[in-house]
Amino acid sequence: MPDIDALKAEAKRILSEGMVDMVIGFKAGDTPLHPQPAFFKTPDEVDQLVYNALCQNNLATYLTRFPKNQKIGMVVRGCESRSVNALVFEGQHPKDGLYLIGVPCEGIIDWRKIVEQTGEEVFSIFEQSNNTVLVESKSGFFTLEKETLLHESCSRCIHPNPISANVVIGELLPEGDPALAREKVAAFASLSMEERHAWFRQEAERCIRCYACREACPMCYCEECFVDHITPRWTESGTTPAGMQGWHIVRAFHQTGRCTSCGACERACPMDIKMTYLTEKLNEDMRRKYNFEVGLDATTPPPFSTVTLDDKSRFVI
Amino acid sequence: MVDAARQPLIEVKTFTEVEKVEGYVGNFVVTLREKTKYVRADRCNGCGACTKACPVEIPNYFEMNLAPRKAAYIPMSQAVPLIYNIDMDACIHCYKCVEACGALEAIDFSMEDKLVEQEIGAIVVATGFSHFDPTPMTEYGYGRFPNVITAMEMERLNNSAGPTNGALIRPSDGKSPKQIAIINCVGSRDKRYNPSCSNFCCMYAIKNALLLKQMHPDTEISIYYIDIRTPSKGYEEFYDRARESGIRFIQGRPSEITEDPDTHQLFISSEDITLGKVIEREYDMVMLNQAAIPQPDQNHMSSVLNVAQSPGGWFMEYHPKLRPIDSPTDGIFFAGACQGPKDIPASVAQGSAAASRASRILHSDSWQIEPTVAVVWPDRCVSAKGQACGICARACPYGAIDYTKGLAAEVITAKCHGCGACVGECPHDSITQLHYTDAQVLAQIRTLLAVEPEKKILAFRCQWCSYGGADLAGTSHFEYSANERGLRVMCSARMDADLIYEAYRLGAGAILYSGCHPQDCHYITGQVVGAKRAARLEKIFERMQMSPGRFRVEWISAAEGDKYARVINEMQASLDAIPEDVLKAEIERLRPEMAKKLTKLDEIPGVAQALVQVDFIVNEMVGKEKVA
Amino acid sequence: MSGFTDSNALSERVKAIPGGDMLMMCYSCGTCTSKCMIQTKLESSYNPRRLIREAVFNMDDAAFADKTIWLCTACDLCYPACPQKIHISGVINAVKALAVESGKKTPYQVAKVDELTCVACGLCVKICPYEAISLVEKRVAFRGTIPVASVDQGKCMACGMCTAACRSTSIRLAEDYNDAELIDTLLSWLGTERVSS
Amino acid sequence: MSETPKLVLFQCQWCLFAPADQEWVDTQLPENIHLAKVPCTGRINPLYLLNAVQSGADGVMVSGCLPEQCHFKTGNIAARRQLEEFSDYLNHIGYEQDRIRFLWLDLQDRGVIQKELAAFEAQITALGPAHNLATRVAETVGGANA
Repeated sequence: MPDIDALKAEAKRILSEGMVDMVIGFKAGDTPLHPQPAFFKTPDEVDQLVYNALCQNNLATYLTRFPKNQKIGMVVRGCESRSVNALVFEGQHPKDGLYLIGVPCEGIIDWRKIVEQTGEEVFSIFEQSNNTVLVESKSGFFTLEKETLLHESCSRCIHPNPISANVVIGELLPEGDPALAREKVAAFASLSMEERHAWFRQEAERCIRCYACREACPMCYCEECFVDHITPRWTESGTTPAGMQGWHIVRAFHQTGRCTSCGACERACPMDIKMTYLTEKLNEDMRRKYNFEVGLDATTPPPFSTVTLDDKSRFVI
Repeated sequence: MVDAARQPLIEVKTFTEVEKVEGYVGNFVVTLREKTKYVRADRCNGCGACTKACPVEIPNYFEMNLAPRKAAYIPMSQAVPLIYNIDMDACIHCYKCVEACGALEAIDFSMEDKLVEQEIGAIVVATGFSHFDPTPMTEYGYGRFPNVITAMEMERLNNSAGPTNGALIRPSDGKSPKQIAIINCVGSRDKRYNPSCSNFCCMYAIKNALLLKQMHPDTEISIYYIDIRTPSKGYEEFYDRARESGIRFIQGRPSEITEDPDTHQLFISSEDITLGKVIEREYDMVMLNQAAIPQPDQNHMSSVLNVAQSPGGWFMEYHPKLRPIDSPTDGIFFAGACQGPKDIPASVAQGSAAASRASRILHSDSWQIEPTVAVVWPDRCVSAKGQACGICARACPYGAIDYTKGLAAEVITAKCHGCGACVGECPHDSITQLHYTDAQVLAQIRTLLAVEPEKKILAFRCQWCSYGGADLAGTSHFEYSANERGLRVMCSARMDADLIYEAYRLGAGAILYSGCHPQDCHYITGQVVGAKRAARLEKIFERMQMSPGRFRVEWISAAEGDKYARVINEMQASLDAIPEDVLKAEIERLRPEMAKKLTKLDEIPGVAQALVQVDFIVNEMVGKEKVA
Repeated sequence: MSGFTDSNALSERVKAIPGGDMLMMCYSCGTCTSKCMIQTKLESSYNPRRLIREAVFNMDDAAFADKTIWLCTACDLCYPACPQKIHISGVINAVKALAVESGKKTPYQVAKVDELTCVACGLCVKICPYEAISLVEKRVAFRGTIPVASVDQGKCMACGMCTAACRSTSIRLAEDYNDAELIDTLLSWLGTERVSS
Repeated sequence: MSETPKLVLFQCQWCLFAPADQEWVDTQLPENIHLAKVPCTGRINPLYLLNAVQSGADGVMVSGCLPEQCHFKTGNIAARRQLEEFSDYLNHIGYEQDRIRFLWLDLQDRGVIQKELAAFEAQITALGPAHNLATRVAETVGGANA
């Protein structure tokens, strides 16, 4: 856990020195277990800043919602810093208009898993140093293994440390193993065609087309999403199987070479649809075929934006 | 060939290779490799039993690989001598032929190649040409599409003694083609392969088309061409006849031949230039009229005979207009397409001419040569004093200098062509060239630079190219700076470094070092010698910090009058760019350095005397007291 | 030999542009025209050989009015086929540049940006093989002054790679290859129809 | 669904050099194959494929030019990246990758597209109808070839 006071001090410093117009971070939410994104404009407001494992939003999402000439400070974890790089590459904010306060991330706790394990209403949680979490619920305190509470994407995280941050608060963590992500994709791919499809259908069926995933994703910043397009109507707009499946297929495909596997879409989903098994397949393909991971810098174009003659492809004669 | 072999005074040696040519005009010693046929010419009666017995079958090269032949074979029906031959590369050593030959015992596997030395007076080279293989031109699909054939294959297909006994069939299915296309300029007039025109293919295409039309009147024949070239007497009339007989001429070079994989029908897509439209036409068979190219071993022959090659690889004649039959080496003549693509009449004419040129040598007791030959002062040659040198022998393009360590170098006058490469290269000034002696050239330089030398551009021109270029500039009225002073030597190889230093010592403003383009050199490799020296000089002058533009090296052909004028004008401009006082200071600064390089100049026989005379004349004429 | 040629002549101006220098080497064999499929598939008046000819003869008006200059996509299939090693598309581009200079515009439809939805992510800029798209600051109705993609009419060849790269379908080809029409005919052929629209 | 599979052919308008082949595709394409002509394979939005697949196409063929023969320089190789990934991805969730085929045609090919289409059709017939992702509701009136 990074030192929250150091974090606040840095945020206050950059605000008071006028280096940024605003710092994006988290503050305590209205309900327990849900810290919410906050936008601090004065040093005084920074006192409200919190940072813990329950901060589940990807803050890079908010980058595109402010004018490009605004100087923005942001508390970023590994995935968020990569999203920021991807957004800088796509020209959504100038690099020098950003001040990134990096925090190495030990993983985001999925509040649903806490509820699942305790089986009752939870008031608050405390992270403990020995990789356990103390949970206060209706009927008392529980100690849970942190490992079991991590969000799925985070348990396979490859880059927990912020990339190209202006300052890093806290100690750097070891890099994750890409094999974990590979194994998951491979395990799914080893299922039969019918099983894979059944799984997909089952997930897509629950969709209520609320587009919370779209809102939570930092890369979904299009002015008009393809599903809202009228001529042509690219995919059915209602909650028909075709519409729901089409939405999920294309939503994920549009993130190819842009998705950082932060899992924000999945955490935002009210229907608990496991969307990352789609994006991770695509991310894994990009890693395998083109040795590409998004956001490691703000200049390397994604594979679909580059062309080369010597692709190895099953389509080539 | 059969006819020639019957002449008592002609000895035909087939299956024989020239290994080495030594000596000079009238006195060549030629080493020949008589390759063995493994058949004794004195015993073989040509019965053919060996061929019948031979179990090996390989493609027949003479039939363009369209028919098989045995390892025991006669290359062609007009072969001289008409005896059988065992192809050792294909032979499996079953000795069935030996058995079949029986008591005749004509086949002898123990025979070996023979090396024969022969004294020869004159040599006529008539090695002919080869054909461009169109396989690399993938757009025409030769080698992939069975019905795309070359002109030579068509020649055999349409020959009554050929593999099909004259029946015209297409290779894919044996049906007789009704629509035939002929594509001209395959690999010729094509900068990707052979930029030159192959001379005879237009007529050849028309001949083939007419022949096909006469033998198979129901065939439709189209000829695709870029330009039809019918330059000789009667050729245009022949072209007329072809059009009259219904042969279609389509102006437009096809870009692509495609094939229907099922029927092997061919489709040619081309623009019809006259219509300005792209048309696609269907054909049963396509003939590619390939470029004529030099023989694959032309480079080797050129080094064996010591004759130069022109760009493109053909043998180069002594002079394209004045001595088109002669090679640069006396006593060697060219006949036919080894010297460039030629049709039959031209080849026959050149053959006759070459024979008569050669017979002049055979019938005379002496041989006249140009008087500009090199001469050695034996007492000045360091080799005579025991030093290892031999620079002159290495520089000579003709191998006309005999160099043995310990003896003075000796010029074989009959072989010398007078380029002066040895003179230019000799570091000890021990060789000179008649009519271009150092004394003579230095005298000219002194005269040309007598007055206001710093304003002069001294142009060393080679006699064959840049002198001609300057001449052309004059006759064409291309204006160039009047400060140019031209000086003729035989070759850029003769432009001795001493001459350049002396000119600068005398205060020359700028010097042009010009000669033929590489490969165009009249003296085989003279230009190479000259160019190397020029590069050396450029470096030396750069080290001396000479102003740029004062020494310039340019290769200018006799046809480039405009270039000559341009170069001189550019040199004048760069000379003008140097302020007068700066130039004069530079000349004064470099004068001692140049003089240092010229210490031994006065020792060259005749030089001191000549310069005194020049000074006298110049003083008389311009009233100057002292030159330099 | 200067003095014979007028440096204002079309051929001289074309020669001065890099790529157009080999112009005079053409011997009009027509390989380029037949290697290219534009004449047979798109526009029967297309003819690069004729265009080179027009440039050689300094026919400014004819050359600038020739549709060839707007249709050549510089795929350079003809370049390796040319026996004179002329960079044909280079010559055509040079003439086109001069035509644009003299105020000519392409008569063909090119890609169009929907400025109301463009988010200036720049993916189209990266994928365009003709460098025809750039991001420019522009005043857009309802959205203020924002950066949006902008298509250079002179460079766009209407290949549509930008439309395939755009996620928000904010860039499109007009008329000939219209997405809506393509999808509509596809869907109606496959016997389905939009359930809700 | 009928016995013969429904195929969609996305054809780059330049890939058929031979006029006869183009004419065949334009006029004599079998009834079970739908032709969608595009200026370049680089033009093909993955959404086209999605629509075809969701509407019940049993197979999708994309015909384009060979690398380095693209009329638009790099359209075909850009398409190769995007569409190959898309078909891999569809395979991941239930649409066999054999049902999507890229046909790269050499300029010198002639009479190849007919055979390739026939072979593709045979391959799809062997796979049977695609139902996994065919989720668009069939319309009652009109039907195929409407």
